[in-house]
Amino acid sequence: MQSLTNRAKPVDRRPMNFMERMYLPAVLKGMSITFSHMFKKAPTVRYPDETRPFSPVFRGLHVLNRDEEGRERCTACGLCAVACPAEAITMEAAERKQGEENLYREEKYAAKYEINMLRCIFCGLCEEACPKDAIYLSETFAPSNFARKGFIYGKKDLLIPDPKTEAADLAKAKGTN
Amino acid sequence: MTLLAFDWLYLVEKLVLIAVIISASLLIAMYATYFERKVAAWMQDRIGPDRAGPFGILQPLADGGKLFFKEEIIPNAANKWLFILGPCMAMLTAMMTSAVIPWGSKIDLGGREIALQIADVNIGMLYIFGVVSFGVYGIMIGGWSSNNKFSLMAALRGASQVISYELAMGLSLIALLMLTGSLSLKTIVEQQMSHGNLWNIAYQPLGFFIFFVCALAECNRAPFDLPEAESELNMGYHQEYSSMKLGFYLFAEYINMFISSAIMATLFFGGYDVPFLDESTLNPNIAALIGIAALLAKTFFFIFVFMWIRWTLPRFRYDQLMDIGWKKLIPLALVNMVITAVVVLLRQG
Amino acid sequence: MPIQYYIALASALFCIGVVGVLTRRNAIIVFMCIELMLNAVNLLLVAFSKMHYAKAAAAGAVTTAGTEGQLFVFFIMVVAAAEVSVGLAIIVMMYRNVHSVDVNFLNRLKN
Amino acid sequence: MNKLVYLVPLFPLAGFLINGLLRKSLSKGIIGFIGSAAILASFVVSLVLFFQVKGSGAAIPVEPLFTFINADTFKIDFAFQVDQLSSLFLLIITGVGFLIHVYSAAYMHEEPEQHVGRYFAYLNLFVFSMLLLVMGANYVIMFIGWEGVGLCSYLLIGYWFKNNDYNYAAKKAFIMNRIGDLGFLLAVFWLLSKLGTVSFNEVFPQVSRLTPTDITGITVLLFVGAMGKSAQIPLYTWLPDAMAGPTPVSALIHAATMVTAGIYMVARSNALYSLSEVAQHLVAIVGIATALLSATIAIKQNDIKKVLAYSTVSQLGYMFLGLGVGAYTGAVFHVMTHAFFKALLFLGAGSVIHAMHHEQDIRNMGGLKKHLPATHWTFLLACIAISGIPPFSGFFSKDEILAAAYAHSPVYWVLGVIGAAMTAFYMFRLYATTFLGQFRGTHEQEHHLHESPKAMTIPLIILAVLSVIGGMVGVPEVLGGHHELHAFLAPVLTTETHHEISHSTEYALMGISVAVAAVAIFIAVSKYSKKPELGEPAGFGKVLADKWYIDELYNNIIVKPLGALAGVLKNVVEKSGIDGAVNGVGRFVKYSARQLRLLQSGQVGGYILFMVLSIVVLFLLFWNQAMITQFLNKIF
Amino acid sequence: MGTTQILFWFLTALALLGAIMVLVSKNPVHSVLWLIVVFFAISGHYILLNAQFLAIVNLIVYAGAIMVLFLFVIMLMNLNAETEPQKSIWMKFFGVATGGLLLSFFISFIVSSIDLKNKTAQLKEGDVGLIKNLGKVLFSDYVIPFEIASILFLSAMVGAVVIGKKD
Repeated sequence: MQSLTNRAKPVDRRPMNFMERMYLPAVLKGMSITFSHMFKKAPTVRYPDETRPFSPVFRGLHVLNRDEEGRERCTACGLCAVACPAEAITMEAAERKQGEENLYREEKYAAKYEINMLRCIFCGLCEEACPKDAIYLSETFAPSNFARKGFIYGKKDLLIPDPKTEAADLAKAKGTN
Repeated sequence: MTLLAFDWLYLVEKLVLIAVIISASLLIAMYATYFERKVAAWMQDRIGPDRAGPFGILQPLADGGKLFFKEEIIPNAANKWLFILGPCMAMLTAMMTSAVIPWGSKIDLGGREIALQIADVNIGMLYIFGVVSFGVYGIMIGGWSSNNKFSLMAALRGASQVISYELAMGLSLIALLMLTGSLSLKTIVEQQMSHGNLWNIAYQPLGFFIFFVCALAECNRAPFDLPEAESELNMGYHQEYSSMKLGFYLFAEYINMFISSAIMATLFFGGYDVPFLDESTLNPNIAALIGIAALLAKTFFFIFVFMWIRWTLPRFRYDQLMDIGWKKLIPLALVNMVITAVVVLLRQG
Repeated sequence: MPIQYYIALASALFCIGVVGVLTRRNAIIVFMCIELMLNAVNLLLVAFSKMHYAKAAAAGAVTTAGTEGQLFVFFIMVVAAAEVSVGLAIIVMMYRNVHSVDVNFLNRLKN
Repeated sequence: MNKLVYLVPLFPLAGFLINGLLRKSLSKGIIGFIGSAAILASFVVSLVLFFQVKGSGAAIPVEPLFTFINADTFKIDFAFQVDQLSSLFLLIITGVGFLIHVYSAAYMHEEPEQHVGRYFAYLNLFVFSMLLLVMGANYVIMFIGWEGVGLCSYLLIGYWFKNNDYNYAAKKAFIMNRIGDLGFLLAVFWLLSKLGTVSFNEVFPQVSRLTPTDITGITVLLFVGAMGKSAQIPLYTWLPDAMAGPTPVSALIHAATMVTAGIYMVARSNALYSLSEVAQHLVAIVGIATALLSATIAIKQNDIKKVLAYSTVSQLGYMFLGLGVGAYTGAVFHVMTHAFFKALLFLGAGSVIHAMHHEQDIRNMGGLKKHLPATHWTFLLACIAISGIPPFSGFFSKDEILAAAYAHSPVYWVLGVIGAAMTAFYMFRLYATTFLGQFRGTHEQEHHLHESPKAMTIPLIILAVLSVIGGMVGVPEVLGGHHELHAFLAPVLTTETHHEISHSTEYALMGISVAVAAVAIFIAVSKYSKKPELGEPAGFGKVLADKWYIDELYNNIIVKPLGALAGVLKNVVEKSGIDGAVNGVGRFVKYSARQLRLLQSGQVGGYILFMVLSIVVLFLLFWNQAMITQFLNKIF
Repeated sequence: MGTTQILFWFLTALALLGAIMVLVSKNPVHSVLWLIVVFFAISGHYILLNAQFLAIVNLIVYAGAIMVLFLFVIMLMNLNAETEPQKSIWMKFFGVATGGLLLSFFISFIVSSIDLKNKTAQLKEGDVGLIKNLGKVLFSDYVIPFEIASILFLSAMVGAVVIGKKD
């Protein structure tokens, strides 16, 4: 059968001749190959010290955005959860009480907002679905964790630092400081 | 025996020498582990350990520290004394060989000539054989006392491998002995240094090849690392070991590698001889230092070759291993021996 | 060192070997005790080979007096090695057949 | 050059080994060829040796092959010796032997293949043993050959081992020979005890050291050996029975070679015999008695081979007569001529038997002259030769013996002439009955009558020629010859009696014997050619035909009493005495063993414990400072 | 007491201790290891007697090869202290008594013998045991026994293989 790539090699099943049975030429050949590799540049990226540049469309961990006054943008409309093909997002809505105007921009807000990062496929549909520009996919990886629970990100993990009270943190997270 | 003489200064000097050589061996073995990982990385287009210290230079210390602080586990069903004796034996036999290797010519310390060799016995090579033949015990005792089938199988494999390759090794060296006519390593080195004599590798290329392959097998290095074949016997004979006892085994392997490289350099590559350099014109101390450096350089080269081979060649099957040992190397060594004997005889008469 | 010491040591080792052969039932241990006895004899031979040295040296004669004694030791070792290889093969065979290395188990000579 | 000597027995031995070991894989033709070629090679070497001996006039020095027996006081080499006597015998043995081998190859052609191999192997072994016998440089080697030929004789007589009678005959021959061998052996022991050597070269110069008793004893015992081997009274009865073997065997072993071993031995020991009057007389008397007795028996035999067998016995008797009267050369001479014509007669008889399909009774033959011309003519020549008609070979040899006998005692001569007459008579009776007259066999036999193949007739012709001219080597001076054989053998037969009888007397003796023989021939031919006696003999003839009832006599006076004694021994002595003792010992051992067995636990440890304990006990017993000191001094 | 004496007594004690431990060890592997100790001690004695060649050959042959074989066999058979067969106490008693008796005889013989007085085994000196001298004698006077020994080895090897073969 014609192989698809035309790169398949038929296996040579002839008995080995004397030189081949001596192994030495093959050994020397192999050793020359490994030796030559010693002088090749290692393609390693020293990751924590240096990172490879991301493309602008990279979709990493989600963040929940705040407006410029530090209020949460999310109004718990649920469109993101509907749009999610992996059904990774759940939320519970709550009504804004008196005195919480400085916390939530809309009268309804997400009391609980969870994304299961083990389910998430980082497609970015939630970002597109959001009418309030509340959810964004950032440029960071999901860090490793010991338990499954740790991959269920709550609001605490997702919300960006408040630009008013924690400006320094925000700047650090953005890497702009 | 010279050891029994009452020259206390002599005793002190020997003790110092022993201490130096042992610590040097340990140091070199330690850094051999580092070097091994580095070489592996280079050959695989990687970088290797580079976190601990600059270029990862402190990695061995970290490893050692880790080994020291790991939990000491002695299995319940193990034979406790032998379980401890095993790694000790491995370490001991690994260290003992260095006693007869001449590390350099003499150095002059305040009018006192100190030979850079612990014991120049006239049965040096036999001594090496004797010690090498004990190398089996470490493996066997460790493997057996673990009371674990995999360990036992690996130990038996290891023992039979070592015994098998010892034969070819001995036979290859007998050919060398015919040329040198002496068992003393010091004499052998001096012969190679003397004028008109090439290094023994020029006379005994085949013998060196056999010796080299056997050295690989004796050190349980790839492609003959059957006793510790991870894929077949889990970890091999030291499967049940942890902490520093495991460290001893690993260390012993690297020390063995170092010593056998040194022996190869001594026997076949002129020892502390520097080619194209007349040592007698130099200050003896400087000459000795240059000699030590030369020997170490040769040794390191062989260590490198050991690693190079390890990271190139796949492991042999067990039957192939035995086949090579008994059916290829021993006949080859015999042929080499006969040819050498004929040549020696012809040249004599 | 007086020769008696060596003779006594060798005899002691030999007798320990004898006792071992008598009291142990494990064929391998018995075999090992036989090796021990051989070694006792070897030691004695070597000691004897060095006994003549003083006399020969005093007479200004050759210093190789007694070489034969050491050569015999060499040959004994050779023979012992051969013996052990065959003997152990026999013991392995015996173990394979009767699943025991108990010498008392092999009492077919009885009756 | 003396290495050649080893080749002589080597070839037959090789032939024996090849034929014996490969008999199943070789074809008949090849077996016959190997057997014959071995003997031919041996013959050629013998010829070379003979001419060497003849040229130098001395024995060929031969190195001993190895030391056969090395005891404290004596040493017996496995040595060969080729002097005049043995070289002559070598020629006879290998020469006649070769012809008979060739003949056998044809004669045995109908036998199955592996049996032919066996046959030739035996035959070669026989020749080897015979060569050993005559070449041995001492009595022991001679004895080895002596036993060897006895064995081969036994094997070959019993060649057709499926026939019980033949086996019986073989056994008889063997046992008779053993009786004689015992005498021989005793003589050798006697010699060894007195002189400490058995080598011919050392014995004969030392005979003066022996007392007359010793010499008489030794020679008589040796002669007992010769009696057995050469079929003399009283041990002759095996030879006629030995005709059970194939005819070529009879020709070779029981006519030409083996039976003359006794003659050879006595001739070889002539130095001993000439010192003992008693032995010489004994030899002569036994010889002449045998000659006459068997001649009388031969007259009435109807089996063609039996006639020849008794004739052989008779002729051997003549030879012993010659030996007895000191005519050693004559005896040896007669051995030679006898070998020629008797072998010829046997082979001729074989040819007849072959043609008649194994019919041996001459009463069923007759008129074979025209059917078997070559056989007939050669047979006739042999008959003339044996009858002592000049100038055939038999005349010279027989006449020499007779002349010597006359010189010794006229009585011997008279008896000898009577024997010669009877010889001529029965031989021509045989000849006439077989070849002349009308064919009396069955029609079928007549139809199949045919001359034997070339391989059989050519040996016959060669032997015939030899029978005719063979006497020329020993033409006595009285007839203008030089008796070359006499001169040739003189160095060996040193003690030959030189009889001095005048030429005229000798002429007279010759004349008388020839005349008597001629008359006997005439009577026989005229009587039997026309009207052979066909019925059963009666009266005295029956006594003769039944061989004087000697076999029966032996049976009654020796075999039966012995049998009875054996019966008594078996039933009484052995059952109650020996068996009782043996079983008693056995029972005792068994009982004590049952008790001692308890010691043997089968536990190796126990054994070793006893071993060590006994060492300790030995130490205790031999604790002796002086002895240990001595021991240590020996070591250090 | 010089170093030599100390070493002599130390090695003697070690040898005897090892030999006794070979006897009394329940576990065969321990016996093997103690026997190795004995061999080491005996090799030490050889070195004291300046028989260097024999010392090292003793180590290579006995400790390095023979005892490895023993270990091998024991490990293959999986003989442990529990499976170790024991002799009856009487047998043990008799064995020890007999051995002791034998030893006492030896000792009394050695002590009482006048001929052994003033005889010494030369320590440290003498080059009998040097490989050069031994080799010379071995390859000249004893070359035929040497060759025969090699044939013996070969036949032992073949024999061991044949016996050990499973069929």
